Amino acid sequence: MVKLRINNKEIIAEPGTSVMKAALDNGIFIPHFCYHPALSISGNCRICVVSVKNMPKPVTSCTTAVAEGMEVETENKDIAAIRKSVLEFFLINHPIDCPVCDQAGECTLQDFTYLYGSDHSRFSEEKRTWHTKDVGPLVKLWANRCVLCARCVRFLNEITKTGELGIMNRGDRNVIDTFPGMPVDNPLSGNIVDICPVGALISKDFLYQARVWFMDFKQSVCPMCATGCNITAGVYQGKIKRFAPTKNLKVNQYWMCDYGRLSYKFVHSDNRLTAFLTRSQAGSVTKTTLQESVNILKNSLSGDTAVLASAYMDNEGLTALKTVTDKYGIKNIGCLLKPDGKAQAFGGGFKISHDNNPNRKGFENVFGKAVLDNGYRQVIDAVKTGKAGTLYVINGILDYALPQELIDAAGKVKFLVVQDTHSSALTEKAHLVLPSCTYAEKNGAFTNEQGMEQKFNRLIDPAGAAEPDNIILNQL
Amino acid sequence: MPKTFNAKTMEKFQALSQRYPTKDALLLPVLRLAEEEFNGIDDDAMELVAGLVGVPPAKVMSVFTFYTHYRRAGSGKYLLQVCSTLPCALRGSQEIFEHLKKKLGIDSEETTKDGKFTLKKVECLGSCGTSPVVQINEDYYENLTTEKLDEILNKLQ
Amino acid sequence: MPEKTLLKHTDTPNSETMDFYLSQKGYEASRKALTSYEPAKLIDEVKGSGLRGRGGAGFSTGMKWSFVPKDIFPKYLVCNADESEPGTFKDRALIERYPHSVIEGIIIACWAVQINSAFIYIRGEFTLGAKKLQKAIDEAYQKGFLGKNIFGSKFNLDITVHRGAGAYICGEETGLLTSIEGYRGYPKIKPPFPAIQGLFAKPTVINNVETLANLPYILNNGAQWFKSMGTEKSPGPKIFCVSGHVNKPGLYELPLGTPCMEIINNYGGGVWKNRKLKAVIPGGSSAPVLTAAQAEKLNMDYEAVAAAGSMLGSGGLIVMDETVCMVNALYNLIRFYHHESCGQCTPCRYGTGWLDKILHRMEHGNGKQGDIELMLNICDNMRGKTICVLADAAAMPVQSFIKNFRDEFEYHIKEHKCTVTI
Amino acid sequence: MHDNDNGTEKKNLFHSIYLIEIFKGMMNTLKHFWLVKKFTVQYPEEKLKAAKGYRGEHRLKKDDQGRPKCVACFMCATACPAECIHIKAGEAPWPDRDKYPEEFEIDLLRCIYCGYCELACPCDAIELTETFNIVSTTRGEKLYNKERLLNGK
Repeated sequence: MVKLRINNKEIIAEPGTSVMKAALDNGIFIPHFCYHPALSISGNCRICVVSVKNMPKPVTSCTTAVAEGMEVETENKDIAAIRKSVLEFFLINHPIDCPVCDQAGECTLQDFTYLYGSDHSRFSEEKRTWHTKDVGPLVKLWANRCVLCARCVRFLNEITKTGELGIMNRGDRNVIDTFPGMPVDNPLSGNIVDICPVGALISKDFLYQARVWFMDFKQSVCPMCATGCNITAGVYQGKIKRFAPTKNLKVNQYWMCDYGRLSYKFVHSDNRLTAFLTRSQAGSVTKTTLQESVNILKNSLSGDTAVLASAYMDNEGLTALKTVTDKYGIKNIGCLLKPDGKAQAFGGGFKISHDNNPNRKGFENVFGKAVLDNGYRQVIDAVKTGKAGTLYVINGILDYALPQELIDAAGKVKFLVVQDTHSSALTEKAHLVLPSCTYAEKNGAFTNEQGMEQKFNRLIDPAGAAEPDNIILNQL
Repeated sequence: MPKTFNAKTMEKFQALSQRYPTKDALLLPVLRLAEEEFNGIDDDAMELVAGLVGVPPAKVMSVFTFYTHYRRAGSGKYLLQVCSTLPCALRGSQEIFEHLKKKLGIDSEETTKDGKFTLKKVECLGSCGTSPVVQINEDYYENLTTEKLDEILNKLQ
Repeated sequence: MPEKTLLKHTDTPNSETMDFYLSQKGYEASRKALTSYEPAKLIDEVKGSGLRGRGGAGFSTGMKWSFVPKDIFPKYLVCNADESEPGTFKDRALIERYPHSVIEGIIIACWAVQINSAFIYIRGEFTLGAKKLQKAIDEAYQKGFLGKNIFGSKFNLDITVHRGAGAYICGEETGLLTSIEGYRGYPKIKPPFPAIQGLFAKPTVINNVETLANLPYILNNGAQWFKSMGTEKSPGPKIFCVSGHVNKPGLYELPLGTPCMEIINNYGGGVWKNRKLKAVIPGGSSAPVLTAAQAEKLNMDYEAVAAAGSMLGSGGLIVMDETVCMVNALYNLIRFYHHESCGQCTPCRYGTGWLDKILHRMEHGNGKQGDIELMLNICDNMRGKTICVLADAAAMPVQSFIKNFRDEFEYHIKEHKCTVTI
Repeated sequence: MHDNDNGTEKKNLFHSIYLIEIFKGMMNTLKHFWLVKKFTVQYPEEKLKAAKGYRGEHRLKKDDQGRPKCVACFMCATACPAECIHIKAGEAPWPDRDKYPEEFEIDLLRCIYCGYCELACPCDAIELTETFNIVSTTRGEKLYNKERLLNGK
């Protein structure tokens, strides 16, 4: 281990780490564009200069390795002057169109210019202009705003290894572009929007949806697979506008997949269940209340009830369910799972899990492996053979049509209770429908495939009268 | 239209791949092969090169556009590259360039209508002692005067 | 004219052939090296000769070799034949007219550092040079001077000619390495230096063509002979490239320390058209310009040129007569650097473009008050702030042109026209 | 008015009937009746012109092609202390522009006419006109939409 001082703070770092990393890891910020902890060092932006004692001139902190006894200063007059000059160079060809740029408010170029830059321009020539175009299904490129840090190029070369973007031409004609007919279309393409330090790469999905300073940012966990990526949700006027990954080196590093990124749309979809409903034998549907529904449910639960719970339920819901099944002596319990997908691994260790359920591990922890593996079959058999009088399905799986087998079987029970977030073929048949909250509308926790329990926060108000699973179950 | 190399070029490609320890390093030499075979490189040629070298096409394009000496597709039969950097400029390369512009009726980076000549103003060709110099396709023509140039152009068919 | 060494045969017909080279004690030096020199001893011999790199930086060649780790394999040698500094054209003559001397130099250098694979990076425009080199290499393979078990020793060596494709930055040694590796010719961050981690992340020696061509002569004639030429600190023969407004531009092999005016007047045939000398760029386009008065007193060796405020670089003299507009000349040079900046680092990418635009405006009569200060400030902001020295190379001419010919720039701005009329 | 040292006033008859003061007062009245220019405005028959810089009803400006100058940057909404500006941005239907306001709404009942929106605008697109007589018979009419702001009705 190497001991050094940065801004008079003693820091211990591993040999070979850059001064930049050592500083950032210890809460000292050094301005940077091209440096990204998960990507290779490029050293091209030249703004991360720091003064090192006994070195003739300021050095770039991302390319300088720590050394024993090094004394580093990250802010002084000389450095501020260099940063000012570098920013001036960046801005001579930059359109400075912050008013229409989605990055405004979270743009490092804007921030650094505010900190170090000049309030006027000495550049009186004509600016170089470039294309604005779609470069992929999720991403739009404003090449004029680009600072050529090449983070996107390195990301696509090193993490996804697809290399759809390249820097074309030479010198100040340099421009980011795709090969004709080969857009940036890979499962992680949205990440290049997050790592772009300026407004050059913009999410088409979020385009002009909200200015970032109006948004509330809350932490959550992506429910679309068992990886359990940590996410930051941007909420504006009660609607989720975007998801972005939160750094968690143990789970998702700095990334998330595009499918997860767009998954907030399921929360806002039109077919959300917003009211407690009862269906009479004749088929007429009446709105009811939580209390009323709980009373009905209490009366119908008994030892020969079958329960199907999904692995989209959070740990709180599952624990509450366990209490309920124990109380009523329910033996027929099964797990409703979204079928597995394809596991995908990327550079740097990021994985998209084959398991499309966020809480399979959590289900196993509460109900045991036997229920997880065989419960579903048992329940279906019990329903088909008429052994179960009541079937209580707690679903909540997003972006999934329930298996036909279950829908057919469900028609055979005397009393069908469905607790779900979205309406489905099953809720059409149910005698009692309980609207439940999605992960975005409640506090809870999922246990991911590594066995880590990860908490997520309520992002928005529940849709209509929807209630969290555990709130409903606790009253039974 | 996807392009392919002919057998002879493929042989050259195989020989080249013995020479370099990584596949990436083949990129520049293989672009030269493509330039030779197709007399200029276009998007299809780049895709072919990308496939052979095993890199994404965007990378090939990125490298190809970095280097200015590769022949772009659509160049004329004769590519006239007029050096315009200081040592040549001191000895009259501007005059040579203006003469060519007038004679061929085209500006830099343009091709005559008959597709015979492409004119290109380029930076230092490394022949400052024998300036002004024009590179026509692969050959250097040095110590040029407008009269000499006319003679040379007349010989080019 | 003094006795020539490197350029002795470049004007002889068929000098590029193997037969001719063999008739001039060809490949005897390399045979001697491989059969009777231990690698370490060879490095000492070259160190002792005081040979300094001829590419521009002037670093001791023997020292450079000794930095290479001995126990890491493979190692590479790269011969830098990407001669693209405006005003320099010496390597082209060696490659086209006497390629075997370069190949023999490579064999000697590879033996000294125990390298089995060498690349010659030749600039893309030198098609003829590349062909001649390839032919010479093929001949050397046939004779058994290259390939397996050279001269009956157990030493193997392969040389590959790698053609560039028109990028000045690939003359910068790390830019050259990335170019061979098949990328855009972006210079690499140093450290690690190429001697430790260079081509394909292996230890790499990079030498200029002229440096390598000196090696056979050093081995044949001995270090003492080599030291007898030139100055104490910069021994050996040096090729000067004279271009611009002289009657006889060309290559002149002269000892280091020859007075500048002697080169221009005696060898270059004097300033052409009986005009007066105005300015000289002594070491290729990126060297600071000197006035005629400064040139009068100048001796052409590394130290003296540095003392005069410029640098000898690769030894390319660009001579300018009294009719040259210095604004135009600087605009021409900056256009070159703008065109050739690789665009990796911010200050160079935008700085060269900005300077180009200002000078373009000034040259076309639209200069503004404050432009000179602005340009000097941009140069300050560019220098020393980038990965490689191209930003410095672009800034130095601007600073020196303005320093030495400020009145012409001011006249351009004030009167919107040129001081000189032809 | 202290006439003597002990603070009491001594008045004679002539003073106490105030003839001169009444006359002086009448003269002043008569002067204003005939001689001094009248400044009472017969509103609403006559229209009053507000002082320059008066901050009245809002308007969105148009560019030379008749398109809203507004680029939907939300600077006005950000600056607004009353939070009365509601914008929905969208991709501009014109090739030379990136962003434009699909909806632009100002709640005049919330507005405090501070003029911050005008100051904040980087495109000089919003303006507080000198129109002050903003009347409506319903609350809804005070919600000015994009059309109303652009065209004045």
